[in-house]
Amino acid sequence: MELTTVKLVTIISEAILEERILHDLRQLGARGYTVGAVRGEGTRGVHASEWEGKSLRIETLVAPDVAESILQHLAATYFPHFAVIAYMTDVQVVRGEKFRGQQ
Amino acid sequence: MELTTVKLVTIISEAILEERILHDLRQLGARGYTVGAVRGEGTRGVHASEWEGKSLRIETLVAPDVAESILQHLAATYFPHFAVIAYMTDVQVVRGEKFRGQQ
Amino acid sequence: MELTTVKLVTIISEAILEERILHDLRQLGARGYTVGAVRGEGTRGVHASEWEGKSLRIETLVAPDVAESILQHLAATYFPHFAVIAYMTDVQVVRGEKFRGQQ
Amino acid sequence: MAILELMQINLLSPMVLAFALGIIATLVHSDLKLPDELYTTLSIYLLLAIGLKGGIALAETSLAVFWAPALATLILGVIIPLIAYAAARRIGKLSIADSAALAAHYGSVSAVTFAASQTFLDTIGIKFEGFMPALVAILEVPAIVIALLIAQMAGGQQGGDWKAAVRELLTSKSILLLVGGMAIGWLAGPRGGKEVAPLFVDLFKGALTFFLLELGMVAARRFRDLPAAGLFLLGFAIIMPIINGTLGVWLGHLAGLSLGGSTILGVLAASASYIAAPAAVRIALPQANPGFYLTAALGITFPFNLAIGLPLYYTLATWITGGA
Amino acid sequence: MAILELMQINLLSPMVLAFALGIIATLVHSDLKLPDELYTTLSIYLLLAIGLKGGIALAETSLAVFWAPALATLILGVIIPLIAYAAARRIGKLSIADSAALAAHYGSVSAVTFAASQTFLDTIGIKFEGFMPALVAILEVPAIVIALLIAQMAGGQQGGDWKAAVRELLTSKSILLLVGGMAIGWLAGPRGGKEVAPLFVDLFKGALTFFLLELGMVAARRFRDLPAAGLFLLGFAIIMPIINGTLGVWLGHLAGLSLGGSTILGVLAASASYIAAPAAVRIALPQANPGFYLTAALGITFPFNLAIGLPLYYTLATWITGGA
Amino acid sequence: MAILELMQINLLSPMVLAFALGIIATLVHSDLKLPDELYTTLSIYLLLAIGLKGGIALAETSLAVFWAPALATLILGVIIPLIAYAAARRIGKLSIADSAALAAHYGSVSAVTFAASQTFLDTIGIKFEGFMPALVAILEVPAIVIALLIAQMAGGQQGGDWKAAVRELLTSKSILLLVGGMAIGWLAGPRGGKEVAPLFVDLFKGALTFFLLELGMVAARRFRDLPAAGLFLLGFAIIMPIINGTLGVWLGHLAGLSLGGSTILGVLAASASYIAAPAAVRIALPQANPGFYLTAALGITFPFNLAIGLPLYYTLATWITGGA
Ligand SMILES: Nc1ncnc2c1ncn2[C@@H]1O[C@H](COP(=O)(O)O)[C@@H](O)[C@H]1O
Ligand SMILES: Nc1ncnc2c1ncn2[C@@H]1O[C@H](COP(=O)(O)O)[C@@H](O)[C@H]1O
Ligand SMILES: Nc1ncnc2c1ncn2[C@@H]1O[C@H](COP(=O)(O)O)[C@@H](O)[C@H]1O
Ligand code: NA
Ligand code: NA
Ligand code: NA
Repeated sequence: MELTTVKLVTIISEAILEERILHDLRQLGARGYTVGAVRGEGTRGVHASEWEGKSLRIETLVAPDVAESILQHLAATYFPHFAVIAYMTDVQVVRGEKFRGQQ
Repeated sequence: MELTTVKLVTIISEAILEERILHDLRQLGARGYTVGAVRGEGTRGVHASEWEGKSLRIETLVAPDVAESILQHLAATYFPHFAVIAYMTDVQVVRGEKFRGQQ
Repeated sequence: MELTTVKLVTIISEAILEERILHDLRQLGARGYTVGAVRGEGTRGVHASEWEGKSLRIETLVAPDVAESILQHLAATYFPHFAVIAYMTDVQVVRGEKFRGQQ
Repeated sequence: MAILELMQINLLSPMVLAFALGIIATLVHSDLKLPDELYTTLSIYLLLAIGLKGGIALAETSLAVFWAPALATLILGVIIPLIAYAAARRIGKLSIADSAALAAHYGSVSAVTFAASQTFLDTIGIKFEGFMPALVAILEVPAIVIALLIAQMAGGQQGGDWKAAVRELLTSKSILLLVGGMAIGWLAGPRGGKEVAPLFVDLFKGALTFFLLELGMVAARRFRDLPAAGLFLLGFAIIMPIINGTLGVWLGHLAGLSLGGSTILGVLAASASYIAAPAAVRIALPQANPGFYLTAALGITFPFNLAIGLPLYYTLATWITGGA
Repeated sequence: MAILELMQINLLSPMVLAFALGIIATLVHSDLKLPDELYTTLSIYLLLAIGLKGGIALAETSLAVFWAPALATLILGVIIPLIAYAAARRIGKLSIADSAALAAHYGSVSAVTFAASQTFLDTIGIKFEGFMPALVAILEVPAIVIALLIAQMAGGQQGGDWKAAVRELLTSKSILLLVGGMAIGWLAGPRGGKEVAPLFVDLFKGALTFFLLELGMVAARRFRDLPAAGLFLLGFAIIMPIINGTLGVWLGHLAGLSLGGSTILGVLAASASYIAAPAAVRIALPQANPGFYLTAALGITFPFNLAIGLPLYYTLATWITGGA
Repeated sequence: MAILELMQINLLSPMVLAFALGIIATLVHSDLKLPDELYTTLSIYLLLAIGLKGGIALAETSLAVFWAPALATLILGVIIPLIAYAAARRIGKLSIADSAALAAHYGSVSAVTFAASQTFLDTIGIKFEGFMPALVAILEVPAIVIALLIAQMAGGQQGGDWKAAVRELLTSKSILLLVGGMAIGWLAGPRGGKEVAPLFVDLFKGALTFFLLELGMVAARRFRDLPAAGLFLLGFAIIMPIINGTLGVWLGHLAGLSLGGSTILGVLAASASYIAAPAAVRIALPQANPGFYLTAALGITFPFNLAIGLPLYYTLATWITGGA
């Protein structure tokens, strides 16, 4: 079996940013995403959306360069004012072309 | 503290396949699993189960050879017709024997 | 972009232990956490809280030494009698100081 | 009443208006989103409530009255998938799997369309047989099994697990709740039924309204797939229900059903399943394209039946039964 | 009425039938699954509704009438865990922790069994004191505390956090909603109560039916653990409620309760907790095996009480109170 | 009735008591937690029910009666954010973004406070105009837009997406459900309304009670941020509603509203939004501190209005309208 290594980017974000972030991901070259509902606490204290429901945990499998540009974009756009964190890690998949695509 | 490295396999799947995939995991040597509800979008467009509820995010900690055979099995059985993706990564645990077992 | 590697610790636990585990995480130096609802099965059979609702999936990004002390603490305190598992992995973040802090 | 007046009454019911609101919410990209759990809860509630009421009525129905409508329903369950398959395969040139999938959906039945037809007849003051929910249960399963059989015989079935699909079908929540609810109603009888009526009877129309709000949003999301589905599917999803509805009304009349009963059997025949059938088809015919059968059943046929079908089949029934 | 007739009435109530449907759904591996959130919502609703009705009744009850039943209830809360512990430890040879865990569960009370007994008495037309929910609240906590005390004195308590468990118990949602609901009912009085009656009174039986559907599925999943639990546990989970129920009926009669009131106190004594007790025990006695106490309380005793216990304790009460 | 008596009636309503129970649950660290999905469901239900009832009433209202109250409401929507912004910026020395955020919240309206005021007037037997929900819809949006405009003109708006915020606002679920519910009520009329009344009318007060239980828990969590918010915010969150409430009652009286109608317009003016405004502000003014505006609106003003405001604005209205 041929395994390929791609990047898994995980984003924890206020629910209110969902559409925005998913749009950004697509722009930056992600070809899919998976979203789950979470809640949490960090250093920024209260969220505006806290009582309105959950936060989101967004995952996307992408090529390494896309992963970096996603992290960079999130850090610039959302980290200053919104309760958003993001991290990435290496994962192995079968048929990596599905996630790497030709960006 | 003795840490062991095992494989974490993550599967995103239509909810309708739950019983089937969990059964397969057990057959292939997994001794536990964790399931969460997610939703998502990929390249395959609409899911049959989409409006019926969420997709599933299934995680299982297994020995590396089991992980490979799980990925292989999923790729062969479900990837062609179902909205299923899977990936694996290395994680460290205390007391690895719980997850490696004697398959 | 300067990326830092920190540890992501993931804990699957009976819901009843939530407050306790989050308290322990803070004590041991974690500066944030994210919680999602999951269900699962392992080797220990029935959970007391099973029918009472879901289990929890707790994630925390921490410095490597904190990660080790969290795993050690959980293994000693909860593994004997409770349905708890935990594992850690390396992830990369922008601005690592948010998660490493000065413990 | 003239059909236009009936259509107006139907379109201005809270139920249909809520469905329209759901469509609008999706089209304007509102952040309105009903929790999945509410959707699931309402669908469980509706199926159980339909079953319960049917079971109570069934306890007071003699077999002499019931056998003919039951047989007519079974006949519909066999004929409709055959017609639908032939139309999809011959005229639409769809693959065997896609044709069989459509046959399964249009042969089976939509419980919510049934509920809407009850409410519609209530509103215009037309009585119908109390045992109609039993016919829903009878019509739900056979058509799906027959469609899967067709697929297998035509050789289009690969990779799917046929036996698993039928097992899944018979234990599926919609069958279980409908049949289980009927058993409860039948055993508990009117006295037991009265105890739970505030939940299962009084709130029924309100709950249906709420449910249709959500279903409007789901259907509107399907609209996006319409262009990809093509003209054949659009025609199929509108003409098929009219043919099936006419067949249902006519067979209902032959079987001795009242004006209201014939109307409802027409609605049952015309409606396309989107709970039991998609689940079974996904298992047995994984290579069938959900973009076809879900878009047709939920994106076109359901709104068509809800908005236009109900008064249409009723008008047909007044003609066929001679107005009574 | 003869006990067989009572049993028939009870078994054919929508409530018990829904429980049976839940069991069937699990046994046939149906994909029916009520959302966890619905389960939580219904349990919150039931506790609040029970409390509310009790509080309104309590506002119209004089202390002179109330003290004796309250005392009888407290006595039950002390005696039952002692009996249960002794039986589990001496006869069943269970560990200290497992025995104490069983004592906590059987000493405490199941609010849903209580609700079912109210509905059962309503159906057969037997009146009971309005303040019975207050007795539920009184019986819920002490037995658990006593069971944990026994465990600590017997040295079986290691690793658990005793104080945390009691704190958790007193602020647990079941106590909070029951006592809070009573306070609201008591303060708002009949006028306030009437405003919320459509939700909290009229829908009660329907909601209970829905809840029992889910509980049937939960109980049926417990059945799988029955073989592992062994014969002693099976006997314990059936004989213990009969002993406790008899004790409850008898003490209720001594305390001046009516036929209906004595029946309900019997039901309370016979029922085993599966909301408050498991949570407290999990914290204080983590080494006790949930496979034992949950299977006994939820898999055996609850269905037994629901199906057979209700008419049985009522029949006992007609004997002990002399039929009135 | 004297104000003290009115306050007592209000404080002892199941609604307010449930809110208090929610606060207690949080303060004693109970494990009581209503599912998020229940919260969402109840808020959708309340908005839709308010809209529906308003729409039915609106169908029977002539424009001649409606235009003056509608105009008065629009004026409130312009004046209140100006006052609030000036107070926060000048007296409180808050940043431009924080001041505008507060202006948006206090200019807009809380649908739950509105619902509570309806229930309160029902209880004390005071009639009010049926079209009041239309005024809720009119008051909800403009103040938020004006507040965002102020922020932009004052140069405090950086990084936020102003146009996105207004689009989000107009398609937000609270507007959609309120206006959509009104349209449904208006089109379906009293006949259609009667069909869904068991769900949307009879259960309203019970659902509101349930919702306030949750809101009590949410508000109590806000209490923790009170010390950080400081004295100015505490004063602002109590004095602002009194000023706005007086203004609302007075303008309502000028516009020809009845005693009940003027009271409710006062309540609308006094209430602070915590559904539409936070969402819009989060998008348009991300640098504003949610710890300020949410704590003020939800942690102070909402409980104040619920417990003290309702009888207060009613008493004011009896003075201003001369008791009728
Ligand atoms: N160290 C951490 N580990 C895991 N999740 C975190 C951590 N810090 C923050 N989060 C998540 O990110 C969200 C925003 O964090 P913050 O911006 O620090 O308030 C929180 O609500 C958490 O869900
Ligand atoms: N690149 C990706 N990253 C994360 N999740 C994905 C990705 N692609 C697909 N998925 C998930 O897998 C499901 C099926 O994908 P697909 O088969 O491509 O439609 C989607 O609904 C997503 O939840
Ligand atoms: N091998 C595994 N992979 C993933 N999750 C597991 C595994 N084993 C156990 N779990 C999770 O941890 C919980 C407790 O496991 P256990 O203590 O083995 O019963 C289970 O309910 C699962 O959610
Ligand atoms: Na059909
Ligand atoms: Na007991
Ligand atoms: Na206002």
